[in-house]
Amino acid sequence: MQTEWFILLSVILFTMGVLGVLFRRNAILVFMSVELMLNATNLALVAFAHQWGSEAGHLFVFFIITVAAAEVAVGLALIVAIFRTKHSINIDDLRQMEG
Amino acid sequence: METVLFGFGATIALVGAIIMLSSKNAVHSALGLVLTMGALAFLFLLLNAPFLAMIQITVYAGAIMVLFIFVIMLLGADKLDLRERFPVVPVLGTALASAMFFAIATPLLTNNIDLIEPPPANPQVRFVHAATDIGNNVAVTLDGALRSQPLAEGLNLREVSNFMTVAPGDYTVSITPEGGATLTSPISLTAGSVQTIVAYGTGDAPSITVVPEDLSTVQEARSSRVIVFNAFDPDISISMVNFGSEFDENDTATYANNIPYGTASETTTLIEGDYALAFVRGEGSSSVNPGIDNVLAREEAYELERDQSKLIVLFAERQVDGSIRASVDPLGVMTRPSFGGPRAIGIELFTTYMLPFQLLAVLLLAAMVGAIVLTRHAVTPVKQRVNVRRRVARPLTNVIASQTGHQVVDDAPQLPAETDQREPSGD
Amino acid sequence: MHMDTYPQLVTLVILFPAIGAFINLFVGARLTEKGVSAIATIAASLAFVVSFLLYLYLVNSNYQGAVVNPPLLDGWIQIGDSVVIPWQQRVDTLSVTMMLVVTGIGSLIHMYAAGYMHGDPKYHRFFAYLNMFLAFMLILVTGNNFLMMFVGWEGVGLCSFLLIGFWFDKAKGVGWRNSNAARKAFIVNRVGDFGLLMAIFLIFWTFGTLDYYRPGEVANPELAEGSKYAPVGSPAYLLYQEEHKSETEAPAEGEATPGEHSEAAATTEGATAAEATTTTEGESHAEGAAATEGEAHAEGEAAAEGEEEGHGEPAVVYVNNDHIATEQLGVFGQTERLLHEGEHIVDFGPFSLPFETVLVLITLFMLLGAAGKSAQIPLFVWLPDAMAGPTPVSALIHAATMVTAGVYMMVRANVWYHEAELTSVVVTLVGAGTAIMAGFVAIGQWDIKRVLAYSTVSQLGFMVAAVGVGAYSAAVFHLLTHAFFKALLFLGSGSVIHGVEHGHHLAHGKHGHGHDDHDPHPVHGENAHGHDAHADDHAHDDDFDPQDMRNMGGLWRRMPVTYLTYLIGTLALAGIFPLSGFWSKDEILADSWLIGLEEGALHGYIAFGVLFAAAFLTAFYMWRQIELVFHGKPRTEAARKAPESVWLMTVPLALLAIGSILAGFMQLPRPFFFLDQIFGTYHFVYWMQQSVIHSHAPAFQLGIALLATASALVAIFLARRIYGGEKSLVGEENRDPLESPIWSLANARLYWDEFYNRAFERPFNAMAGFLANTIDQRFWHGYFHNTVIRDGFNAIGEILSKPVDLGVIDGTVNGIGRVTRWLSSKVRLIQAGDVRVYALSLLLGVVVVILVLLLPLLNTGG
Amino acid sequence: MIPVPSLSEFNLQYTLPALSLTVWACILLLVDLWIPKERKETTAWLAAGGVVFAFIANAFTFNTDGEAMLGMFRADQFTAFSNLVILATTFIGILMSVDYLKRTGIERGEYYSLLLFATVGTMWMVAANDLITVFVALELLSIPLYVLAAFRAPDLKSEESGLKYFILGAFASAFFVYGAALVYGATGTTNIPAILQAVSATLFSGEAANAGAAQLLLLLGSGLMLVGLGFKVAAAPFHMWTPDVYEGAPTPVTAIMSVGAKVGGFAAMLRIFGTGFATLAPAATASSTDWQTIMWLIAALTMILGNLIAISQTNIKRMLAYSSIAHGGYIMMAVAATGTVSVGTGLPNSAAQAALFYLLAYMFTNLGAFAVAMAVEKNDGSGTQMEDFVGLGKSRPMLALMMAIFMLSLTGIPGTAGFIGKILIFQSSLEAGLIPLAIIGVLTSIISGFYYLRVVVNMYLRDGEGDKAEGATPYLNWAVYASFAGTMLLGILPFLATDLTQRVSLVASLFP
Repeated sequence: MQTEWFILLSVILFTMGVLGVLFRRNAILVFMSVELMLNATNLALVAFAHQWGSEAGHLFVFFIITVAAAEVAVGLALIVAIFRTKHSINIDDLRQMEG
Repeated sequence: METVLFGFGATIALVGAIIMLSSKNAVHSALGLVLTMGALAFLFLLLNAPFLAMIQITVYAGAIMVLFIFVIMLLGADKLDLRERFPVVPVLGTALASAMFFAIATPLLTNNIDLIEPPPANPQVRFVHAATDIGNNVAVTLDGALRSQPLAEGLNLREVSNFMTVAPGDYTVSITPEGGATLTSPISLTAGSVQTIVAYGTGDAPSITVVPEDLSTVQEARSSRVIVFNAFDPDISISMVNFGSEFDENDTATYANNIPYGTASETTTLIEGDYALAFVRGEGSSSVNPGIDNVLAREEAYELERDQSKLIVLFAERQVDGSIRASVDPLGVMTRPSFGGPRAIGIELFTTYMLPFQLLAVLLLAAMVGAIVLTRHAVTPVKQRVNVRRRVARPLTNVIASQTGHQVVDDAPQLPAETDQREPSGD
Repeated sequence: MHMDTYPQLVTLVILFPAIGAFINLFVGARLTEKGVSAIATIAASLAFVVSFLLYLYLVNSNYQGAVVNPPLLDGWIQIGDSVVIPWQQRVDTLSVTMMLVVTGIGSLIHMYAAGYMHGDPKYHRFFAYLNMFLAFMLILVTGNNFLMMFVGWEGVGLCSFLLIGFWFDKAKGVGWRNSNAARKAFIVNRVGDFGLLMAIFLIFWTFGTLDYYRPGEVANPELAEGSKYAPVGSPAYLLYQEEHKSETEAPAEGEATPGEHSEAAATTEGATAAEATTTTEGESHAEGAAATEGEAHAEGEAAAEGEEEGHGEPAVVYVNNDHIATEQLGVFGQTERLLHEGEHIVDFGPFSLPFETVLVLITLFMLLGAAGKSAQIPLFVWLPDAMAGPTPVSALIHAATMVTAGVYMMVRANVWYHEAELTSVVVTLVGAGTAIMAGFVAIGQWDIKRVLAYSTVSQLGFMVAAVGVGAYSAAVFHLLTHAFFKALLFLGSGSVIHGVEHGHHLAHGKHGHGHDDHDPHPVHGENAHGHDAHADDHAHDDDFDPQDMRNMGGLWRRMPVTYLTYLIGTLALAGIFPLSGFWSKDEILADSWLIGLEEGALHGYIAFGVLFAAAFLTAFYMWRQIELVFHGKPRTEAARKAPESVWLMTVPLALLAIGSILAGFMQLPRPFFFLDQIFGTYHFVYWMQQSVIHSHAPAFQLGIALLATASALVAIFLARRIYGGEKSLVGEENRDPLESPIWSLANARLYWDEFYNRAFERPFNAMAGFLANTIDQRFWHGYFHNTVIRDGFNAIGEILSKPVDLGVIDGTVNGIGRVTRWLSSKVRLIQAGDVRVYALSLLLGVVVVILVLLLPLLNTGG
Repeated sequence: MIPVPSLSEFNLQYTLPALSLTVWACILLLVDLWIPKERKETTAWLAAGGVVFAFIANAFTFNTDGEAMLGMFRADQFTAFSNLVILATTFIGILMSVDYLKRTGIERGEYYSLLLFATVGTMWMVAANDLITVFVALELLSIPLYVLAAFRAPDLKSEESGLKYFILGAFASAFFVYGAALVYGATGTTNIPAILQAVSATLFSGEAANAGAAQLLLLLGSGLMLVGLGFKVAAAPFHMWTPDVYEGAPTPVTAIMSVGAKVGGFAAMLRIFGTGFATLAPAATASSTDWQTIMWLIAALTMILGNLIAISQTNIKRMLAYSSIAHGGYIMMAVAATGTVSVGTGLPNSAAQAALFYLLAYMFTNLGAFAVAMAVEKNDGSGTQMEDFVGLGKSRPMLALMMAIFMLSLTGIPGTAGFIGKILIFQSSLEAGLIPLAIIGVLTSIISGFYYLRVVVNMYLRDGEGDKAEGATPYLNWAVYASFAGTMLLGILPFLATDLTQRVSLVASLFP
């Protein structure tokens, strides 16, 4: 199995995640796009770990997944909080501070 | 076959991502992401990472995405993605993102990254003290071209040092017994090798030799490697036999045959369990009777654990009366657990990666506190705004007047300038 | 305390004013005025005493300098072994000269200010700043490396900023002119600082150190060969004769004027007698009065014994630096050695330059720094405006001390300026140009202080030009004499303003209102556009300007002491024999003439011609001032009733006047009555020679001296003819009799301010505004509402315009506002939202980073 | 049988400062539950006590040199000095917070716990010897800051500030980990010293079979990591979030954020690039690393943008935000200077020392400026305009004097810490041969005088009533005094701090 193909897939997914951040205006979806980027990273790491036969890549993935969980907790809390105040989670509406 | 499987997984992952990107409905997007994550878990399996595949499904697709969907439904935010107000962002964004994609992907594909190989690891070396007569408290140093480093200090007879990683190259081992003359011996350590230096033999000038070891994963499940080293008597070659249990005469075997003095046997792979081992002179035989003369030493119930590399040293132990006697010293060392499994990851997590693991715990705690802080209502409640009942009569004309700014009727009682009065804060 | 340990005292010279500043800053508000001024004045005087002790040390140690490591500050800045900049102070003849000037004049001005500032609500703060200034100035002149010089440099700039803006809280409409002047000074000086910083970096890069001289290094090893300027018969002089017997006989004759030669021949006394002379000279400096014969004799013997050790051998104990490795030398020692060794290349990584070119670069950058601080073309514009500050500040900082820092720096770096010929030409042109330009502008001014300010600029031009023609000691000599008479003139003008102000109150019965003793309108009525608005102000009593010379006249009767001292200052500045200005100015003229004559250097002639003309103008505008202020009939009621100032103010005037008369005798180029017995001939240059390697003194040029004096007398005569008499000014508006297009040019100060406005301020403001508002706010931070834009611009406009310039900025802001509104109305349709735009810019960064990183691979085909 | 490392192998004594504070932060979370609502000040003092203890522990471990936590933790002077800066930041930050939280009505015990979590995140980050640890510590630093930025909820500005910071922060972290993944792909390790060896071995061993691909991965990976860290330190063009977030967040949080996150980011940058990629160069004989150019460009861009845009700001918090961007550019200059390859000559060390000193100087000055801004700020969050400083010289002379000193220090006037910091930075970049960068630095620092001076002008040279600065409560004043003392002390006696960095070295210890 060639690592190359996995890396290519990972780059594609990463780019799609980036596009998601830029395209979507719903804060939750923006956030999900970031998760997609992290997933792409995970794929690259596992592929490299396979190629190198070293465990460090797997460990890294483990840490990323868990950190993502922590991020999600805080991120969703933020979104809920701002929804309560503003009744909108459209990030284009975040323009209280100008210029 | 693998290519087909990869193609399958990759397609599903991409389809999921596209759904996530393009769906108008946030819930559909979330489900698309779940699909992608599932496909990635499948690919992890292809890449020999079963444990991560499991985590990916449970934590990511399970816990995290459920949380997402929960919040989407809670806020009723499933269809919030409104009309694009700023079309320049997608345009520029697409351009930049594709630029990034090509900047990363093109050179990666034109340079074959599959060719990248791990540079051979640095050699590892340890020292076994099996020299009968040089006494305890031995210091061992490894003198290299660049610097000399202590390998062991205060090492007693029958003890073994830890493995030490050194740069590849030629070294001189110096063994200094307590109050004795220093013995030296040149050794060469090549990259990627794992070596055990054994000092053995009787008298003031014991011999020094190097036994190569193999710490890679033991491929057979629940098994270990065993090597036997003969350090007993220059005149005798030995064999190691399993004389079996008393109940099963057939469960006998010769594992190492006719090992000359100062050499190690071939590697034998054994399944975990209890063994009754005997070390005999000369040619080993499976039908040997453990009671007879040529048995030098024996281990009645030797427990062999899995995933080990055992170096069994048969060496000469000096008795109180000056005679010598064979003695067995099994020196075990952990081999690499099978790649990608939970055991492998678990071991790393609890040894090398202890610090980030603990930090992760603190991080989750902080995130928890943060989530609570953000979603809990403010401690000091906003002062209630209670409108005082107006004391003035409010004829309709008056209201119209106040709203339009025109005076509808002359002499109508006017509203006070402030329409919103608050109660004094001392309520 | 043994004299060898005297240099250690140099720490105190900074410490005393610093302590004074701290006391006044923190507890000054609780003290009485007397307490505050006493503390400040005593701190300054103590610093003077210390400076004087250091002077005695130098006299005693044959003028050999010393480097002092003050306690507690070892290893000031040290990073590894590569950057080592110690906090060391240098006691040598140059720094001690500067110390004496700074602390001496400073003490007198402190005393004067005690009277002048009486009644000011921020009295204690004024003296705190003044002491702080002294401390920084002394850091500047005593530091042994360029970084310390820079510390002092910035520090005095800061104090100058604070003191110019000291009266920022004047009544509405006046105070902001002070702050405007302060800002202008600050900003212009930043340009100069840039030059100095660049010079410092280059120096560090080239030499690996910033020290002038390291401890143990001999500053001027060439003195081992003796000095022809040494007192005749002294060891150094004998050694010089010994060494140069064969070769110098003829040139010495050629150089020395007959008088000097005969003097040298006539001196047949032995070495001991000559030493006694030296000592006497030291004594008379020390006491300022003749010591009794016995004392002098005893001292002389002691000194003679002290020198006995060095006298047994070839006479002088100086050594060279041969035993020190090159990198262990200070920057100047390294320069001398590197130049001596031959060609050197300085490597700058991507490129490299010859050593000589680097020296040119360094000196040019230093010139930029000096132009900022010493008010040379093109950066002089701040100094006339700085006269908005209180008069003692003008006298101390903006005439006598701080503005000479640039000259001091260039003299300190004389080794480099001597080598960098290109720079010398540039320096000459800048200095001479400044001298004549400022002299011309001074003719057209009405403000008494502004005339003096331009005169200062002009005299600084003299000094800088002197550096340019290589007359380093002459530059310092002029610096010294100028400090005396220019401080005197400023203080005198302060006294005049003070008097006229009082007269104004007396005349209009306003005496009762408060005890507003100091000048309530410290800036004359000049508006931001630089147009002269005096004619208007002058008409109304409420806008009475006590600094306008048109409001004066005939003051000599009312203020005799001020008049007399002012007259002395004027004559000294005009260069009338035998006052101090004559000697110093003549030396600069002679030097530039000789450099043209002997070395065929064109810039010598240019300097001579231009400076000669400038000297003529000097005499003219100064006498114009005398006529307008003191002679004739009083033109206003205020001038008629002006009283003489209090003794606290007149005593310093008198002391400075004495100094202005006597200071010139330090450098007598030829025997002059009995004075050469006291001062010795060429003594100052001998003194300077110990630290200024390339100092030399021209022989006395009788022709030039006569010519210069004559031209000054002619100028005075002309001024007397034009402005003298009963009705000196023309018409009701008191127009100048010279009024003509050329005079208007001088009056409008050659439109320099307008030029700067157009050339720099406007484009800069426009650019900053454009970048900030259009690029960043509009493009990056997205669309927002029109009102926000407009309000934002109004706010920015207000902030920028009020302190800087109302008229100029208004247009710019409106222009930008229009452009931006237009732009935003167009961009608004396609402009993006916030967070995603930020993400977009992050992505842009990613792409750029990746491309820049991968670019080298593309080039190599990888 | 799993080989369990003995406790002594962890070398826990090296990690004592960070470890003790981590434990204390967790305990404080529990203790806080028993502290009544109206006495939350106690929590602040408990938190400050933990910081002081960690500070003392840090003093005792200052001159260690070794690894702890099985190679995950590097204990050396670099770590200790950075810890010094971080702990001082937190301590002054707590002083600033106590009254501010009370008067703006957002006093909650969790604030201090979160503050300590962010602090320990930074402390672990500066000592991290492994990319994984860097990543986890980076998140431990960031996540509490996201929450703290939104701490004034339900105030919309504050919430927005938190969400913006969060979304962009997560976005940038994703780039960071992707970069780390690519580096892992090239070297097979995440350990920074091992990366250094792998890089040297791969690129310069002469076996060119995989060198091209590996170098490519390294370049891409280092670039993406640079993006992630550049975001943290607000380097242009990753600086966009800074003004919005700084403006919206509660001011003490802004102050801490403007220093703490920078310390962590720059320390990680110096470790990863100065150590891990120290030999990442086109050839073994090359004089500069591959990444120097981009660092150089970023530093220049950051200085120019930050300083120029700051000129037009009318809000003091936004002005300080741009000013902090600009100062990031100066430190970036030192980071770029470490890119000049001369392993063993000590050059990268002097650049790193300069960066550390600058961080310390910047810490004091910037915190002081924020503290004064906070004193002028009103309870409802207004009073942050430049106009609000008019006449402060008359109404609060002491406060105004200190603010003036802070502004001068930020400008880089001699006698203040900022001056020495700038001198050291410029020197180190000159030594590294980055002459144009030094010139840009000098020019922009001269430009910076304009907007810093405007504050001074407003305070002293303009007529106005003068704000009473009611926020200048005793604790806040102590914060101002402490910052002032630090600024002046470092300006006059800089060797007090430079002596502490004498043994800082990024790569020397790895090449015996």
